[in-house]
Amino acid sequence: MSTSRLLTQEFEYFAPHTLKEALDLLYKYKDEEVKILAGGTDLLVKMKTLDMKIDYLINLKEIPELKAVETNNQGLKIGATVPLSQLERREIIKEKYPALYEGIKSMAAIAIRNMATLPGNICNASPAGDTIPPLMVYEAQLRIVSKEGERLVPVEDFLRGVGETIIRKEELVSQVIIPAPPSNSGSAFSKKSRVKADIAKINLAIWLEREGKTCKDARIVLGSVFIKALRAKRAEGLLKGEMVSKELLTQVARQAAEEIKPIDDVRSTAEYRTTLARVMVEDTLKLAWERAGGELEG
Amino acid sequence: MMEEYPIELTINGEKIVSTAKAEESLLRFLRRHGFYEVKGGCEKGDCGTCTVIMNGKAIKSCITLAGQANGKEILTVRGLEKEESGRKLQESFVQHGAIQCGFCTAGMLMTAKAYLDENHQPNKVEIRKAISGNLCRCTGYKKIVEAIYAVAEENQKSK
Amino acid sequence: MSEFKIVGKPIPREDARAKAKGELKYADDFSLPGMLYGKVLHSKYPAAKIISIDTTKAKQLPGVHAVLTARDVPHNETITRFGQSAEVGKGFEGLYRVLADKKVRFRGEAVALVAADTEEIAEEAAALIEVNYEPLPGVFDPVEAMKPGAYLVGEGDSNIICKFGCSQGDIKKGFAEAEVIIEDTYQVPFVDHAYLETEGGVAWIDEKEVINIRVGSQVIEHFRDVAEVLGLPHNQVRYIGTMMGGGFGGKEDITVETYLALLTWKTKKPVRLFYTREESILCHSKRHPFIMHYKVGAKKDGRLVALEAELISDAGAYPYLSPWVNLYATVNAAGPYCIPNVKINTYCVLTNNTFTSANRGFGAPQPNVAYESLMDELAYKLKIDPLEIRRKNCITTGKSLSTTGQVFNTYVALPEVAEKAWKALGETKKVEDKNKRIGRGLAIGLMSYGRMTFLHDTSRCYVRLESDGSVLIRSGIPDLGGGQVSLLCQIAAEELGVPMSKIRIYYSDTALTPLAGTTTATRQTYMSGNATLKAAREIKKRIIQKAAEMMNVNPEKLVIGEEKIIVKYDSAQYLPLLEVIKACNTEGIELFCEAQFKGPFTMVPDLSNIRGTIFPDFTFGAQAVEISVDIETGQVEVLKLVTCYDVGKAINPLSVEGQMEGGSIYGMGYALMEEVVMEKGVTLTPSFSEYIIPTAADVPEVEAILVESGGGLGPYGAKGIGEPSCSIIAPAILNAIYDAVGVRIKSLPATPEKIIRALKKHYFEGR
Amino acid sequence: MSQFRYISPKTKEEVLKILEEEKSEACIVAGGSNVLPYIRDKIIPPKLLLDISGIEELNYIKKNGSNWRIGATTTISDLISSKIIREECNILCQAAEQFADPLVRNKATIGGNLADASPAADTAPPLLALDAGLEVESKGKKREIFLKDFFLGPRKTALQDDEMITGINFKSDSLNKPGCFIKLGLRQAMAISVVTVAMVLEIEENRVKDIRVAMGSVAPIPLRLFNAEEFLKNKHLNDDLIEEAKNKVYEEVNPISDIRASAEYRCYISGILFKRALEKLTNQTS
Amino acid sequence: MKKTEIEFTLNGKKKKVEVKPSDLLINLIREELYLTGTKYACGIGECGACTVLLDGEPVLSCLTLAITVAGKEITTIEGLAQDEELHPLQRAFLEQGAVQCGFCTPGMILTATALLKEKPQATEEEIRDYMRGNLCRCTGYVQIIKAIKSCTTGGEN
Repeated sequence: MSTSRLLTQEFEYFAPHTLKEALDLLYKYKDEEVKILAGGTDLLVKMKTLDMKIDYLINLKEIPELKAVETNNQGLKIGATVPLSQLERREIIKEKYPALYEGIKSMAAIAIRNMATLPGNICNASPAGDTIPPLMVYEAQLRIVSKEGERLVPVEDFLRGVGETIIRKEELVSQVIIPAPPSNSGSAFSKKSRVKADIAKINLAIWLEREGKTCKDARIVLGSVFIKALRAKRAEGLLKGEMVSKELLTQVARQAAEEIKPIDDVRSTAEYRTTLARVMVEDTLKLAWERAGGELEG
Repeated sequence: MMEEYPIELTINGEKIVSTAKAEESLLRFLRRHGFYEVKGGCEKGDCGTCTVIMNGKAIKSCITLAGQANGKEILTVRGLEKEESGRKLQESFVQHGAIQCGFCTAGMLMTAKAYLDENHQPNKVEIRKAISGNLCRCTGYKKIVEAIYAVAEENQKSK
Repeated sequence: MSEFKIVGKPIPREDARAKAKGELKYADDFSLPGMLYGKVLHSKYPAAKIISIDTTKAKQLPGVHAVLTARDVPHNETITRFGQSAEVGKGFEGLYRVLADKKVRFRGEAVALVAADTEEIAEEAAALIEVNYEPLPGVFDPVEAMKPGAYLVGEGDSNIICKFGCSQGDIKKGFAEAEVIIEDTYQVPFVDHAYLETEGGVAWIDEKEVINIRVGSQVIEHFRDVAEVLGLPHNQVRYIGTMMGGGFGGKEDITVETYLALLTWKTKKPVRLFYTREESILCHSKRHPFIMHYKVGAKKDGRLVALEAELISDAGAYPYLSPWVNLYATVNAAGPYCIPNVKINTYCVLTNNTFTSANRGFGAPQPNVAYESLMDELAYKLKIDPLEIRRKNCITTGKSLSTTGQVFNTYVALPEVAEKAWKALGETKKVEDKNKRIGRGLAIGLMSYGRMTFLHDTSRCYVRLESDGSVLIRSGIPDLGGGQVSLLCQIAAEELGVPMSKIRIYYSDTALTPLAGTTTATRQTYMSGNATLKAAREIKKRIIQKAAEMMNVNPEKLVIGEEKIIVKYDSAQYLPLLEVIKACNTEGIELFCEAQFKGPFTMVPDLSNIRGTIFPDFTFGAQAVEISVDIETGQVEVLKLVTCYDVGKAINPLSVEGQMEGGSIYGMGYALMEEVVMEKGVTLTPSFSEYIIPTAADVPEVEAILVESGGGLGPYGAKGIGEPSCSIIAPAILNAIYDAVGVRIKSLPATPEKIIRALKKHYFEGR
Repeated sequence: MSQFRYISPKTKEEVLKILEEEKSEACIVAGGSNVLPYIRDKIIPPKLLLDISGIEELNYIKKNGSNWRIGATTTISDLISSKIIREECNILCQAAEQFADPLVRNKATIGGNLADASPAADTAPPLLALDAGLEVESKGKKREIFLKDFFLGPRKTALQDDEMITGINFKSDSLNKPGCFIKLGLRQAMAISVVTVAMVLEIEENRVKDIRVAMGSVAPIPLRLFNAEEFLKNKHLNDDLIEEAKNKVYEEVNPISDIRASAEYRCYISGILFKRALEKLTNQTS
Repeated sequence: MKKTEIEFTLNGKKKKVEVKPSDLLINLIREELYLTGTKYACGIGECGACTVLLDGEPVLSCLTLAITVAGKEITTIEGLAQDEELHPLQRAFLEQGAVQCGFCTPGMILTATALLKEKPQATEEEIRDYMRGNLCRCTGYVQIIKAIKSCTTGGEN
């Protein structure tokens, strides 16, 4: 029997003060059950409910360099242990990355957001992760470091399936890097769940770049509709280089809905998700277009 | 930091693994571990309320170091009912009105039990002597002696 | 009375089984998460000025949560009260001072309180409190303390805290008529209650901000006093009384409750505080020592004509119950005898000894020692048999008490109990030892049960018959081991016709149980027994009424028993109790009742000459002993002890015998070995190895003879027995010593040394 | 805070080694019935509590020819239940049966009772009367102290810091003579003695051939009454002589007044008990 | 398992305790430090009953390892009132009848204190949004929202 009252298994705990220490530890224990603790909101739930075995736990929250948020013209660099609530309070996120802002705000509750982190949400690799579609539409990259070096991987490539990523055991995500969006672009996030703050039935993020009345570029990512967040590439294709009209957006939305491969689960049926996706995409497209400064006719 | 040493003993059939302070009495140790049935009346061996049976012998736990019980078997009044002889004594105390405030009862029963285990045909005078290390302020002892005597008699008959 | 099913049967008590199994949780068998441990710092001088108290070091000790002195107590000085409902005036009010302030009056007086994470830290912290004392001379002898110009113990201008008088007839004329006059002085010592459970408890504050005190107390009504000390409304303090490991009057005053309340109030955490045995002996009340000067006059035929007595008692450092104890002593001073001319004067005096207060017998055992010794002397002088002289003079039905004139209209069993006790000694034992002499002694006495009538005593009890035929009782009654709680169950079981196993009782909780008054003054059988009877009978009446309707018979024809409502003389015709209960429930007939019993109410008497009724009733008894005295060592062995009382009705004979046997041995300890020795206010007997009480090996064959006259005021005619049972054994033993070796021991305890000093005067005078 | 330490060695050698290292920092606990109250009353400062109750090799009662040896951790109950003590050394059995109470007897040891050096120690007078010696050991050293030389004052003994009592020995030639122990206490159990007397007596042709008397609670230490013994030796016992001998006793004892009795009473009682012991033993002999 | 000594501040007082890595903050607070105001209800971060403030921010004590609060400041419901004086939110909860069974109340009030600190002028909408992680089964939230609203600046009306 699992218990949600206690952590029944014993493990060794480390709270390194430098990234190097953390990486050394990860390397040392790479052949054992070692886990990284950032916010703990997913990890501890899993430990309680799934009897996940852990021998070593490394808390990253005592490492100063991972707590930083850097901003410049290039974009944003967000340290691995910055809590989501700190991000939602930053004006720059609200202004320039509204899809991310909305994604975060839609998540859980303030107490959870005070604990949870972006890499945590990503590494958890839930198909429903609310920060994933926004990060994907902004073409965010993850800085993955290990004792042996580092690599930059786009979020899209990072995720492989439910709970699966490309990260290796001796590695950790130290930073999320989000490029600065062009000035005439717009983005938006949308989510449907049973009640507020719940896990999404569908979530999605859309980013559009406008050139006059034309859509220069578009990225549409849907969550909770596949084993991982899904990029509706054909729908994007319908938009790119086209004059934006209500009609077009309806068409794009229909296309996007066709691209998803939803499943039936306790939260929703596949059929309902398809219908829902179409409506949501259409509405979000409109919002993103407006935010890009575009107008809609017809 | 207080220095404590490991201790392992059996109390009423249950194994207890714990630590004790050097100067801790067995009485304090037992109460600290929830064996509240063992009473402290004077904490210097003058009244017998804290009597328990250690490896078959009735002793005053307030003047016994916890460490001296290491590896031993302790029986308190709550373990008494596991044995027929213990239950008989308890019931006899109840039936004879040998219990008033009850504060001496737990110790008195233990002394009686250890005594009857070794002495099968005592008379009332011998019983009085046997329980002379256990004070009682309520009963005047008469009914206590009668209760113990009745069990001894019954044991005799059933043999 | 009709035939009883449960009352009058020697059945096991309700609480016995849990006690035999070790399952009953006494006051100290209880802990709460995060609990702190309290400790009291006691004064190290019996009389001193407190110049200053520095608690800095104590407070700095890690783990210490509070260090309190008088200054931290919201109302450090109030007055002593004992749950009485009537205003009784200044004469009975003493100063209740929580913590010593400016001046300490006895060694052991509480000076400061500590609460800490562990007992050890609390003790260490108490030792770190720096009290700067200026020792004062003090006064330790009540006779000295009475003299003008004596050191003043308190803040008043005299150490005498009360004077009581009683007289009838003409004392001068009485002595003029006397043909024999005997005059002597008797002394009795400080005595400890020596219950095996020391004082203590646990307190916590609940979410209602109520201070809950789980404590062993004979007087849960003290919640009001504690509230007043803290300046809180009465309903913000709750006592949860536990079964006590003995009380005997020692848990009648406030013991640790105020300290617990203060510490938990200041720290907002649960606090546990327990006295060590040494603290218990040092700090709680003692039985009053008395110096009693007596003079009796009689005719040659043994008829008493005059008795004059002056009693001086040592109140110790604070009055507490002293005035009341002295009132009892005054009323008991002439014993159970008809004497036409009587004059009694009683003085109670403050000294710097440990304070004295209630102790089983409450002022009766002390004068009993004096007058019963004198009766014996008179008998020897006049060559009259000890039984005969008592028979000749004792009160009988219709006669009155020689001190107050209270008339006895119900059966007075004195001649009967005396004869029975004396006879039951049987054949004289033979002893082989050439150094041993056998002696016999008899004493008779009377003692009140129920509180003084001018206190306007009441008790309440709630009884509910459940829908499944089980019974729930709620009564505030504290149980100090005498079977008080079980008694109420027995009464309810009898009245409602259910077995004892179907009764559950909740007791001793000031918030949840109707207040039943104090378990003191041998009043609970009488008072709460009657309250329970009243409540149960009310329910019974409703049940019978309903059953009568259902059976279509006259209710008077129905009786209740064995869970049936039966037609009298025709047991085949009955209704199961359950059916009647169902019918009552369907119709909404109340099967619960909270009833109050009221004792007789009188006015506060004139204390300079106390006359009339001040007690509801008395219990009469006699005790006889056969002893041996070793003429070379002075050692006394009690060989046989008979105790015979008119108990009215023994509701549970096992419990009544238990009181009589236990009371006898309590009294035997008083006679032979018990004394709290104080030297200039310092207790020299602080533990059970110095303060010795009888062990099983010291106890003789005891025979309890119950006379059941049915004449008591309690339920079914019961009388109280708890305190009377111990109050005359000491003079019986002294009389037996005289009978054996011809020496009169006039001060208790009659130790081997005292006897030898009297027997071998020449030896000791030569040294 | 608590600085008590606790150790319970399993062998005598271990104890001696620890004693050598710790010296006065160690406090030997045998039964515990004295030590625990001392700790509680802060009579003993924090120390190493060296629990020897588990050392089996010190728990024995042996008789080899006329030589008796009793191990230091032999309990008072062990003495009572020993058939050989009851039958052949009854004086010790009598003392044991009047010792404290049955519960304390189950734990208190003979070595502990002596080492505590209370003037009221109940096993001391009979052992003094038996002319007992104590086997005292320290690391690598063993010596014998006569019990009469062992007690130096209340709670003071001739033991060195690194020494312990390992056994008690005496010869049974004295046991051919009857012995008796009388205790006067203020109650029948759990009584600290007011006065005790232990005596062995040998009468030959109506003369006192040999006598040994010891008393408890009449002096700062358990006392052997050599003068009274000398006085009686080779004399015919009669009432007058006994009265005279009592005066010798009065001269020899030096009791104190305390809560239990005055010095005068103790002195008087010492004479009485002395006489009673003599009477009892002569009656038994005749 | 090895225990580590950690020091942290609980309701303004320094605490030194020994914890195992697997000890949860909620259990440390309740079982070791005996502050039972913090409630366990779901154990997996779904209800907010176990909310405490960590360095002033609401977090879930059921998903926080005790060992990670070393050097941090924890406030529980017991730390809110100043001596006899209730925190304004506590008072408001009482006055508005926002307390029924009371089991969600500690977490609710702690979250609300953080809200008021962050948004002293929060609108009803914002309050609802902020409080959404704290479940209540009795009140239907109406009186809770009212109570919090009454504590915002100019929120009396």
